[in-house]
Amino acid sequence: MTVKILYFASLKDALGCTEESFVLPSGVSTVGELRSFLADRGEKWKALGEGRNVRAARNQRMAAPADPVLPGDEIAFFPPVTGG
Amino acid sequence: MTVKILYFASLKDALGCTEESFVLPSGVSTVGELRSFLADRGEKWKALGEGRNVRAARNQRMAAPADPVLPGDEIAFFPPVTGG
Amino acid sequence: MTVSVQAEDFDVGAEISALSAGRHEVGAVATFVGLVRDVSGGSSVGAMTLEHYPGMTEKSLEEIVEQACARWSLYGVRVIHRFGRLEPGDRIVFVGVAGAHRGETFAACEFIMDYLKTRAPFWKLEETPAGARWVDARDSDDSAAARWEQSSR
Amino acid sequence: MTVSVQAEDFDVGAEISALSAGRHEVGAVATFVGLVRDVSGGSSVGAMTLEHYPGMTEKSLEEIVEQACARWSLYGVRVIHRFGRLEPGDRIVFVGVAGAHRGETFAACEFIMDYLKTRAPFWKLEETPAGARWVDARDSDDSAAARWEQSSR
Repeated sequence: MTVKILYFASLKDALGCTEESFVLPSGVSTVGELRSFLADRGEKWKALGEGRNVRAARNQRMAAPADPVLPGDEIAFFPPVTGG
Repeated sequence: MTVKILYFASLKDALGCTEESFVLPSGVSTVGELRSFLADRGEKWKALGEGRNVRAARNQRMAAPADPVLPGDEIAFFPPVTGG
Repeated sequence: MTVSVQAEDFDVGAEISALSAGRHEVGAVATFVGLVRDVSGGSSVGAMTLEHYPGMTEKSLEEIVEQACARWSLYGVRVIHRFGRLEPGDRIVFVGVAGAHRGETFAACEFIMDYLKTRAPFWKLEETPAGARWVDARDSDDSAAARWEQSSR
Repeated sequence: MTVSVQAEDFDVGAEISALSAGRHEVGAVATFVGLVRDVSGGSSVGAMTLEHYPGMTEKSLEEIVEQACARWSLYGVRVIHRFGRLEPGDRIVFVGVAGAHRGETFAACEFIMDYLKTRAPFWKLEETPAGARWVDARDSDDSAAARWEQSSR
Protein backbone atom coordinates (compact mmCIF):
# COMPACT_ATOMS: atom_id res chain seq x y z
CA MET A 1 0.00 0.00 0.00
CA THR A 2 2.87 2.38 -0.67
CA VAL A 3 3.26 5.19 -3.22
CA LYS A 4 6.37 6.95 -4.44
CA ILE A 5 6.25 10.71 -3.92
CA LEU A 6 8.52 13.15 -5.75
CA TYR A 7 9.11 16.85 -5.09
CA PHE A 8 10.62 19.35 -7.53
CA ALA A 9 12.18 22.81 -7.74
CA SER A 10 11.33 25.36 -5.01
CA LEU A 11 9.04 22.85 -3.29
CA LYS A 12 11.87 20.31 -3.09
CA ASP A 13 14.09 23.01 -1.53
CA ALA A 14 11.41 24.07 0.98
CA LEU A 15 10.77 20.49 2.05
CA GLY A 16 14.39 19.37 1.96
CA CYS A 17 13.18 16.22 0.23
CA THR A 18 13.32 14.96 -3.35
CA GLU A 19 11.63 11.60 -3.01
CA GLU A 20 9.98 9.39 -0.42
CA SER A 21 8.23 6.05 -0.22
CA PHE A 22 4.98 6.62 1.58
CA VAL A 23 2.51 4.17 3.12
CA LEU A 24 -0.99 5.34 2.29
CA PRO A 25 -2.96 5.88 5.53
CA SER A 26 -6.63 4.96 5.54
CA GLY A 27 -8.77 7.84 4.38
CA VAL A 28 -6.23 9.00 1.80
CA SER A 29 -7.52 7.97 -1.60
CA THR A 30 -7.13 11.07 -3.80
CA VAL A 31 -4.30 13.36 -4.83
CA GLY A 32 -5.93 16.20 -2.89
CA GLU A 33 -6.26 14.11 0.27
CA LEU A 34 -2.66 13.02 -0.02
CA ARG A 35 -1.49 16.60 -0.34
CA SER A 36 -3.52 17.66 2.73
CA PHE A 37 -2.17 14.76 4.76
CA LEU A 38 1.42 15.63 3.84
CA ALA A 39 0.89 19.34 4.57
CA ASP A 40 -0.13 18.43 8.13
CA ARG A 41 3.06 16.55 8.92
CA GLY A 42 4.86 19.54 10.42
CA GLU A 43 6.08 23.12 9.99
CA LYS A 44 8.02 22.93 6.74
CA TRP A 45 5.30 20.77 5.16
CA LYS A 46 2.97 23.77 5.14
CA ALA A 47 4.65 24.51 1.80
CA LEU A 48 2.15 21.96 0.48
CA GLY A 49 -0.79 23.57 2.26
CA GLU A 50 -3.91 25.15 0.88
CA GLY A 51 -3.31 28.51 -0.71
CA ARG A 52 0.15 27.51 -1.88
CA ASN A 53 0.51 27.31 -5.64
CA VAL A 54 1.30 23.61 -5.93
CA ARG A 55 0.65 21.36 -8.92
CA ALA A 56 0.48 17.59 -8.87
CA ALA A 57 1.12 14.75 -11.28
CA ARG A 58 0.00 11.14 -10.98
CA ASN A 59 2.06 8.59 -12.85
CA GLN A 60 3.74 11.37 -14.82
CA ARG A 61 0.57 13.09 -15.99
CA MET A 62 -0.87 16.33 -14.61
CA ALA A 63 -3.44 15.44 -11.95
CA ALA A 64 -6.43 17.15 -10.34
CA PRO A 65 -7.14 16.98 -6.59
CA ALA A 66 -10.00 14.53 -7.17
CA ASP A 67 -7.85 12.03 -9.07
CA PRO A 68 -7.43 8.71 -7.23
CA VAL A 69 -4.22 7.55 -5.59
CA LEU A 70 -3.61 3.81 -5.79
CA PRO A 71 -0.84 1.63 -4.37
CA GLY A 72 2.20 1.66 -6.60
CA ASP A 73 1.44 5.12 -8.01
CA GLU A 74 4.13 7.72 -8.60
CA ILE A 75 2.81 11.03 -7.29
CA ALA A 76 4.71 14.28 -7.81
CA PHE A 77 4.20 17.74 -6.30
CA PHE A 78 5.81 20.85 -7.75
CA PRO A 79 5.34 24.58 -8.33
CA PRO A 80 3.90 25.87 -11.62
CA VAL A 81 6.30 25.06 -14.42
CA THR A 82 8.66 27.67 -15.90
CA GLY A 83 10.40 25.99 -18.83
CA GLY A 84 10.56 27.08 -22.46
CA MET B 1 6.31 64.97 -70.28
CA THR B 2 7.07 61.27 -70.48
CA VAL B 3 6.69 58.49 -67.95
CA LYS B 4 8.20 55.03 -67.86
CA ILE B 5 5.62 52.26 -67.70
CA LEU B 6 6.42 48.69 -66.61
CA TYR B 7 4.27 45.56 -66.86
CA PHE B 8 4.77 42.35 -64.93
CA ALA B 9 3.77 38.68 -64.84
CA SER B 10 0.52 37.63 -66.55
CA LEU B 11 -0.20 41.23 -67.52
CA LYS B 12 3.15 41.50 -69.26
CA ASP B 13 2.36 38.28 -71.17
CA ALA B 14 -1.13 39.47 -72.14
CA LEU B 15 0.19 42.80 -73.42
CA GLY B 16 3.35 41.43 -74.99
CA CYS B 17 5.19 44.36 -73.42
CA THR B 18 7.55 44.71 -70.48
CA GLU B 19 8.31 48.42 -70.60
CA GLU B 20 7.49 51.51 -72.56
CA SER B 21 8.26 55.19 -72.55
CA PHE B 22 4.97 57.03 -72.73
CA VAL B 23 4.17 60.66 -73.47
CA LEU B 24 1.43 61.77 -71.11
CA PRO B 25 -1.57 63.05 -73.11
CA SER B 26 -3.49 66.02 -71.76
CA GLY B 27 -6.21 64.90 -69.39
CA VAL B 28 -4.12 62.10 -67.95
CA SER B 29 -2.97 63.18 -64.50
CA THR B 30 -3.69 60.22 -62.23
CA VAL B 31 -2.74 56.54 -62.12
CA GLY B 32 -6.39 55.60 -62.75
CA GLU B 33 -6.65 57.90 -65.77
CA LEU B 34 -3.42 56.50 -67.19
CA ARG B 35 -4.70 52.96 -66.79
CA SER B 36 -7.98 53.82 -68.56
CA PHE B 37 -6.15 55.55 -71.40
CA LEU B 38 -3.86 52.55 -71.92
CA ALA B 39 -6.80 50.11 -71.77
CA ASP B 40 -8.42 51.96 -74.69
CA ARG B 41 -5.42 51.60 -77.02
CA GLY B 42 -6.68 48.38 -78.61
CA GLU B 43 -7.86 44.80 -78.22
CA LYS B 44 -5.10 43.30 -76.10
CA TRP B 45 -4.94 46.40 -73.90
CA LYS B 46 -8.34 45.49 -72.49
CA ALA B 47 -6.29 43.39 -70.06
CA LEU B 48 -5.84 46.71 -68.24
CA GLY B 49 -9.56 47.50 -68.37
CA GLU B 50 -12.05 47.99 -65.59
CA GLY B 51 -13.04 44.80 -63.89
CA ARG B 52 -9.60 43.28 -64.41
CA ASN B 53 -7.69 42.65 -61.23
CA VAL B 54 -4.77 44.98 -61.86
CA ARG B 55 -2.62 46.69 -59.25
CA ALA B 56 -0.44 49.72 -59.82
CA ALA B 57 2.73 51.18 -58.35
CA ARG B 58 4.09 54.70 -58.70
CA ASN B 59 7.81 55.14 -58.26
CA GLN B 60 8.03 51.65 -56.76
CA ARG B 61 5.34 52.09 -54.14
CA MET B 62 1.83 50.67 -54.27
CA ALA B 63 -0.48 53.32 -55.76
CA ALA B 64 -4.22 54.08 -55.69
CA PRO B 65 -6.15 55.19 -58.81
CA ALA B 66 -6.36 58.76 -57.49
CA ASP B 67 -2.59 59.11 -57.07
CA PRO B 68 -1.03 61.70 -59.39
CA VAL B 69 1.17 60.86 -62.37
CA LEU B 70 3.95 63.35 -63.00
CA PRO B 71 6.57 63.59 -65.76
CA GLY B 72 9.54 61.34 -64.99
CA ASP B 73 7.49 58.94 -62.90
CA GLU B 74 7.95 55.19 -63.08
CA ILE B 75 4.50 53.61 -63.19
CA ALA B 76 4.01 49.84 -63.03
CA PHE B 77 0.94 47.70 -63.63
CA PHE B 78 0.70 44.07 -62.49
CA PRO B 79 -1.66 41.38 -61.21
CA PRO B 80 -2.06 40.77 -57.45
CA VAL B 81 1.22 39.51 -56.05
CA THR B 82 1.83 35.82 -55.32
CA GLY B 83 5.24 35.60 -53.67
CA GLY B 84 6.21 34.17 -50.35
CA MET C 1 21.32 44.11 -43.55
CA THR C 2 17.67 43.38 -42.89
CA VAL C 3 16.25 42.58 -46.33
CA SER C 4 17.75 40.54 -49.17
CA VAL C 5 16.25 39.73 -52.56
CA GLN C 6 18.44 37.18 -54.27
CA ALA C 7 18.59 34.19 -56.61
CA GLU C 8 20.83 32.20 -54.26
CA ASP C 9 19.71 29.89 -51.48
CA PHE C 10 20.36 30.87 -47.87
CA ASP C 11 21.58 29.20 -44.68
CA VAL C 12 18.65 29.10 -42.27
CA GLY C 13 20.71 28.04 -39.27
CA ALA C 14 23.25 30.81 -39.78
CA GLU C 15 20.51 33.41 -40.25
CA ILE C 16 18.76 32.37 -37.04
CA SER C 17 22.02 32.36 -35.08
CA ALA C 18 22.88 35.82 -36.40
CA LEU C 19 19.60 37.21 -35.03
CA SER C 20 20.70 36.59 -31.44
CA ALA C 21 24.51 36.51 -31.75
CA GLY C 22 26.10 38.64 -29.04
CA ARG C 23 22.69 39.96 -27.97
CA HIS C 24 21.85 38.38 -24.65
CA GLU C 25 18.67 40.39 -24.29
CA VAL C 26 17.14 38.17 -26.99
CA GLY C 27 14.97 35.47 -25.44
CA ALA C 28 12.87 34.50 -28.45
CA VAL C 29 13.42 33.97 -32.17
CA ALA C 30 10.42 33.12 -34.32
CA THR C 31 11.09 32.16 -37.91
CA PHE C 32 9.31 31.05 -41.04
CA VAL C 33 10.60 29.26 -44.12
CA GLY C 34 8.44 28.97 -47.25
CA LEU C 35 9.24 26.20 -49.73
CA VAL C 36 8.19 25.20 -53.24
CA ARG C 37 5.49 22.49 -53.07
CA ASP C 38 5.14 19.80 -55.72
CA VAL C 39 1.39 20.32 -55.85
CA SER C 40 -0.59 23.51 -56.36
CA GLY C 41 -4.27 23.93 -57.09
CA GLY C 42 -4.60 20.18 -57.74
CA SER C 43 -1.83 20.01 -60.37
CA SER C 44 1.63 18.63 -59.94
CA VAL C 45 4.32 21.28 -60.20
CA GLY C 46 7.70 20.45 -61.70
CA ALA C 47 9.25 23.82 -61.02
CA MET C 48 8.39 27.48 -60.78
CA THR C 49 9.91 30.79 -61.74
CA LEU C 50 9.58 33.75 -59.41
CA GLU C 51 9.43 37.07 -61.22
CA HIS C 52 9.85 40.25 -59.22
CA TYR C 53 10.05 44.02 -59.61
CA PRO C 54 13.66 44.92 -58.83
CA GLY C 55 13.90 48.00 -56.67
CA MET C 56 10.30 47.96 -55.56
CA THR C 57 10.73 44.49 -54.06
CA GLU C 58 13.41 45.62 -51.63
CA LYS C 59 11.54 48.84 -50.83
CA SER C 60 8.29 47.02 -50.09
CA LEU C 61 9.98 44.46 -47.85
CA GLU C 62 11.84 47.19 -45.96
CA GLU C 63 8.60 49.04 -45.45
CA ILE C 64 6.90 45.91 -44.09
CA VAL C 65 9.77 45.39 -41.65
CA GLU C 66 9.55 49.02 -40.54
CA GLN C 67 5.86 48.59 -39.83
CA ALA C 68 6.56 45.48 -37.75
CA CYS C 69 9.27 47.32 -35.80
CA ALA C 70 6.89 50.20 -35.13
CA ARG C 71 4.23 47.80 -33.90
CA TRP C 72 6.25 45.50 -31.65
CA SER C 73 9.40 45.88 -29.61
CA LEU C 74 11.88 43.80 -31.61
CA TYR C 75 15.65 43.32 -31.42
CA GLY C 76 16.22 42.07 -34.94
CA VAL C 77 14.44 41.18 -38.16
CA ARG C 78 15.72 39.37 -41.24
CA VAL C 79 13.84 38.82 -44.51
CA ILE C 80 15.24 36.92 -47.50
CA HIS C 81 13.20 36.29 -50.64
CA ARG C 82 14.52 34.44 -53.66
CA PHE C 83 13.65 34.95 -57.33
CA GLY C 84 14.32 32.94 -60.48
CA ARG C 85 13.70 29.27 -61.18
CA LEU C 86 13.06 27.02 -58.16
CA GLU C 87 12.16 23.37 -57.81
CA PRO C 88 9.97 21.52 -55.31
CA GLY C 89 11.65 21.46 -51.90
CA ASP C 90 13.63 24.62 -52.63
CA ARG C 91 13.42 27.44 -50.10
CA ILE C 92 11.61 30.57 -51.31
CA VAL C 93 11.46 32.90 -48.34
CA PHE C 94 12.86 33.31 -44.85
CA VAL C 95 11.52 35.59 -42.14
CA GLY C 96 13.22 35.69 -38.74
CA VAL C 97 12.27 37.91 -35.81
CA ALA C 98 14.17 38.27 -32.53
CA GLY C 99 12.73 39.80 -29.37
CA ALA C 100 12.58 39.51 -25.61
CA HIS C 101 9.48 37.30 -25.41
CA ARG C 102 7.76 34.82 -27.68
CA GLY C 103 4.37 36.50 -28.16
CA GLU C 104 5.67 39.54 -29.98
CA THR C 105 8.09 37.56 -32.14
CA PHE C 106 5.38 35.13 -33.28
CA ALA C 107 3.04 38.01 -34.05
CA ALA C 108 5.64 40.05 -35.92
CA CYS C 109 6.83 37.05 -37.95
CA GLU C 110 3.31 36.18 -39.07
CA PHE C 111 2.52 39.85 -39.73
CA ILE C 112 5.55 40.18 -42.00
CA MET C 113 4.61 37.02 -43.93
CA ASP C 114 0.98 38.13 -44.31
CA TYR C 115 1.97 41.55 -45.58
CA LEU C 116 4.70 40.15 -47.81
CA LYS C 117 2.11 37.83 -49.40
CA THR C 118 -0.09 40.76 -50.43
CA ARG C 119 2.32 43.66 -50.88
CA ALA C 120 5.72 42.49 -52.08
CA PRO C 121 5.87 42.43 -55.90
CA PHE C 122 6.65 38.77 -56.62
CA TRP C 123 4.76 36.55 -59.04
CA LYS C 124 4.95 32.79 -59.44
CA LEU C 125 4.92 31.08 -62.83
CA GLU C 126 4.37 27.35 -62.31
CA GLU C 127 5.39 24.58 -64.70
CA THR C 128 2.62 21.96 -64.72
CA PRO C 129 1.87 19.00 -67.03
CA ALA C 130 -0.66 21.29 -68.78
CA GLY C 131 1.97 23.96 -69.39
CA ALA C 132 3.17 27.08 -67.59
CA ARG C 133 0.63 29.10 -65.66
CA TRP C 134 0.73 32.18 -63.47
CA VAL C 135 -0.44 31.49 -59.95
CA ASP C 136 -3.61 33.33 -58.97
CA ALA C 137 -3.59 35.39 -55.80
CA ARG C 138 -5.58 33.78 -53.00
CA ASP C 139 -8.41 35.62 -51.24
CA SER C 140 -7.25 33.96 -48.02
CA ASP C 141 -4.02 35.96 -48.26
CA ASP C 142 -5.97 39.21 -48.44
CA SER C 143 -8.01 38.27 -45.39
CA ALA C 144 -4.88 37.16 -43.53
CA ALA C 145 -3.35 40.60 -44.11
CA ALA C 146 -6.60 42.41 -43.36
CA ARG C 147 -6.90 41.02 -39.84
CA TRP C 148 -3.83 43.04 -38.80
CA GLU C 149 -5.69 46.23 -39.75
CA GLN C 150 -8.51 45.45 -37.34
CA SER C 151 -6.33 44.13 -34.57
CA SER C 152 -5.56 46.52 -31.74
CA ARG C 153 -2.25 44.83 -30.99
CA MET D 1 11.81 11.14 -33.32
CA THR D 2 9.54 14.03 -32.47
CA VAL D 3 10.50 15.00 -28.93
CA SER D 4 13.94 15.22 -27.31
CA VAL D 5 14.84 16.27 -23.77
CA GLN D 6 18.59 16.64 -23.54
CA ALA D 7 21.47 18.50 -21.95
CA GLU D 8 23.24 19.03 -25.29
CA ASP D 9 22.74 21.93 -27.66
CA PHE D 10 21.07 21.32 -31.03
CA ASP D 11 21.59 22.36 -34.66
CA VAL D 12 18.68 24.60 -35.60
CA GLY D 13 19.46 24.62 -39.33
CA ALA D 14 19.68 20.83 -39.49
CA GLU D 15 16.44 20.41 -37.54
CA ILE D 16 14.57 22.79 -39.84
CA SER D 17 15.94 21.11 -42.97
CA ALA D 18 14.94 17.69 -41.61
CA LEU D 19 11.33 18.83 -41.26
CA SER D 20 10.95 19.19 -45.02
CA ALA D 21 13.69 16.88 -46.34
CA GLY D 22 12.32 14.67 -49.12
CA ARG D 23 8.77 15.88 -48.43
CA HIS D 24 7.79 18.13 -51.31
CA GLU D 25 4.28 18.57 -49.99
CA VAL D 26 5.74 20.83 -47.30
CA GLY D 27 5.28 24.49 -48.18
CA ALA D 28 5.71 26.07 -44.77
CA VAL D 29 7.97 25.56 -41.76
CA ALA D 30 7.37 27.74 -38.70
CA THR D 31 9.91 27.53 -35.91
CA PHE D 32 10.68 28.99 -32.53
CA VAL D 33 13.92 29.14 -30.58
CA GLY D 34 13.96 30.20 -26.92
CA LEU D 35 17.22 31.48 -25.45
CA VAL D 36 18.58 32.36 -22.02
CA ARG D 37 18.36 36.12 -21.44
CA ASP D 38 20.88 38.02 -19.33
CA VAL D 39 18.10 39.90 -17.57
CA SER D 40 15.01 38.58 -15.82
CA GLY D 41 12.59 40.40 -13.56
CA GLY D 42 14.91 43.39 -13.42
CA SER D 43 17.97 41.42 -12.25
CA SER D 44 20.98 40.42 -14.25
CA VAL D 45 21.27 36.69 -14.76
CA GLY D 46 24.67 35.06 -14.96
CA ALA D 47 23.37 31.57 -15.69
CA MET D 48 20.46 29.31 -14.99
CA THR D 49 19.86 25.66 -14.26
CA LEU D 50 16.86 23.91 -15.76
CA GLU D 51 15.47 21.16 -13.58
CA HIS D 52 12.98 18.73 -15.06
CA TYR D 53 10.96 15.63 -14.21
CA PRO D 54 12.52 12.84 -16.28
CA GLY D 55 9.91 10.63 -17.85
CA MET D 56 7.04 13.04 -17.38
CA THR D 57 8.85 15.68 -19.40
CA GLU D 58 8.94 13.52 -22.52
CA LYS D 59 5.36 12.31 -22.01
CA SER D 60 3.99 15.82 -21.58
CA LEU D 61 5.77 17.12 -24.68
CA GLU D 62 4.55 14.16 -26.73
CA GLU D 63 1.01 14.78 -25.56
CA ILE D 64 1.23 18.46 -26.53
CA VAL D 65 2.47 17.48 -29.99
CA GLU D 66 -0.37 14.96 -30.35
CA GLN D 67 -2.87 17.66 -29.51
CA ALA D 68 -1.36 19.97 -32.12
CA CYS D 69 -1.48 17.20 -34.73
CA ALA D 70 -5.14 16.50 -33.90
CA ARG D 71 -5.96 20.17 -34.25
CA TRP D 72 -4.14 21.07 -37.45
CA SER D 73 -3.09 19.17 -40.55
CA LEU D 74 0.68 18.97 -40.10
CA TYR D 75 3.42 17.06 -41.92
CA GLY D 76 6.03 17.15 -39.20
CA VAL D 77 6.74 18.43 -35.71
CA ARG D 78 9.97 18.61 -33.74
CA VAL D 79 10.41 19.66 -30.13
CA ILE D 80 13.76 19.83 -28.31
CA HIS D 81 14.10 21.07 -24.74
CA ARG D 82 17.37 21.24 -22.87
CA PHE D 83 18.00 20.82 -19.15
CA GLY D 84 20.99 21.48 -16.88
CA ARG D 85 23.11 24.61 -16.59
CA LEU D 86 22.79 27.21 -19.35
CA GLU D 87 24.29 30.64 -19.84
CA PRO D 88 22.89 33.80 -21.45
CA GLY D 89 22.65 33.34 -25.21
CA ASP D 90 22.35 29.56 -24.91
CA ARG D 91 19.42 27.89 -26.68
CA ILE D 92 16.81 26.39 -24.34
CA VAL D 93 14.05 25.13 -26.59
CA PHE D 94 13.29 24.49 -30.25
CA VAL D 95 9.85 23.94 -31.77
CA GLY D 96 9.51 23.35 -35.51
CA VAL D 97 6.30 22.65 -37.41
CA ALA D 98 5.99 21.71 -41.09
CA GLY D 99 2.76 21.88 -43.06
CA ALA D 100 1.28 22.78 -46.41
CA HIS D 101 0.45 26.41 -45.64
CA ARG D 102 1.75 29.03 -43.26
CA GLY D 103 -1.35 29.73 -41.17
CA GLU D 104 -1.57 26.29 -39.61
CA THR D 105 2.18 26.04 -39.00
CA PHE D 106 2.31 29.41 -37.22
CA ALA D 107 -0.71 28.49 -35.09
CA ALA D 108 0.58 25.02 -34.20
CA CYS D 109 4.06 26.31 -33.35
CA GLU D 110 2.68 28.98 -31.01
CA PHE D 111 0.18 26.50 -29.51
CA ILE D 112 2.97 24.06 -28.69
CA MET D 113 5.07 26.78 -27.06
CA ASP D 114 2.12 28.09 -25.04
CA TYR D 115 1.21 24.62 -23.79
CA LEU D 116 4.83 23.71 -23.14
CA LYS D 117 5.18 26.85 -21.00
CA THR D 118 2.32 25.77 -18.72
CA ARG D 119 2.35 21.95 -18.88
CA ALA D 120 5.86 20.61 -19.42
CA PRO D 121 7.59 19.99 -16.05
CA PHE D 122 10.65 22.24 -16.29
CA TRP D 123 11.73 24.75 -13.67
CA LYS D 124 14.34 27.50 -13.96
CA LEU D 125 16.77 28.32 -11.16
CA GLU D 126 18.48 31.62 -11.97
CA GLU D 127 21.84 32.79 -10.66
CA THR D 128 21.60 36.50 -9.88
CA PRO D 129 23.86 38.90 -7.96
CA ALA D 130 21.48 38.42 -4.98
CA GLY D 131 21.86 34.61 -5.15
CA ALA D 132 20.02 31.76 -6.78
CA ARG D 133 16.25 32.05 -7.15
CA TRP D 134 13.54 29.92 -8.67
CA VAL D 135 11.71 31.71 -11.46
CA ASP D 136 8.04 32.37 -10.74
CA ALA D 137 5.48 31.24 -13.29
CA ARG D 138 3.97 34.12 -15.19
CA ASP D 139 0.21 34.71 -15.32
CA SER D 140 0.67 35.78 -18.94
CA ASP D 141 1.72 32.22 -19.76
CA ASP D 142 -1.51 30.86 -18.29
CA SER D 143 -3.57 33.29 -20.31
CA ALA D 144 -1.56 32.54 -23.46
CA ALA D 145 -2.38 28.84 -23.05
CA ALA D 146 -6.00 29.52 -22.09
CA ARG D 147 -6.81 31.33 -25.34
CA TRP D 148 -6.42 28.04 -27.23
CA GLU D 149 -9.23 26.55 -25.12
CA GLN D 150 -11.62 29.24 -26.24
CA SER D 151 -10.51 29.37 -29.83
CA SER D 152 -12.64 27.52 -32.34
CA ARG D 153 -9.66 26.93 -34.64
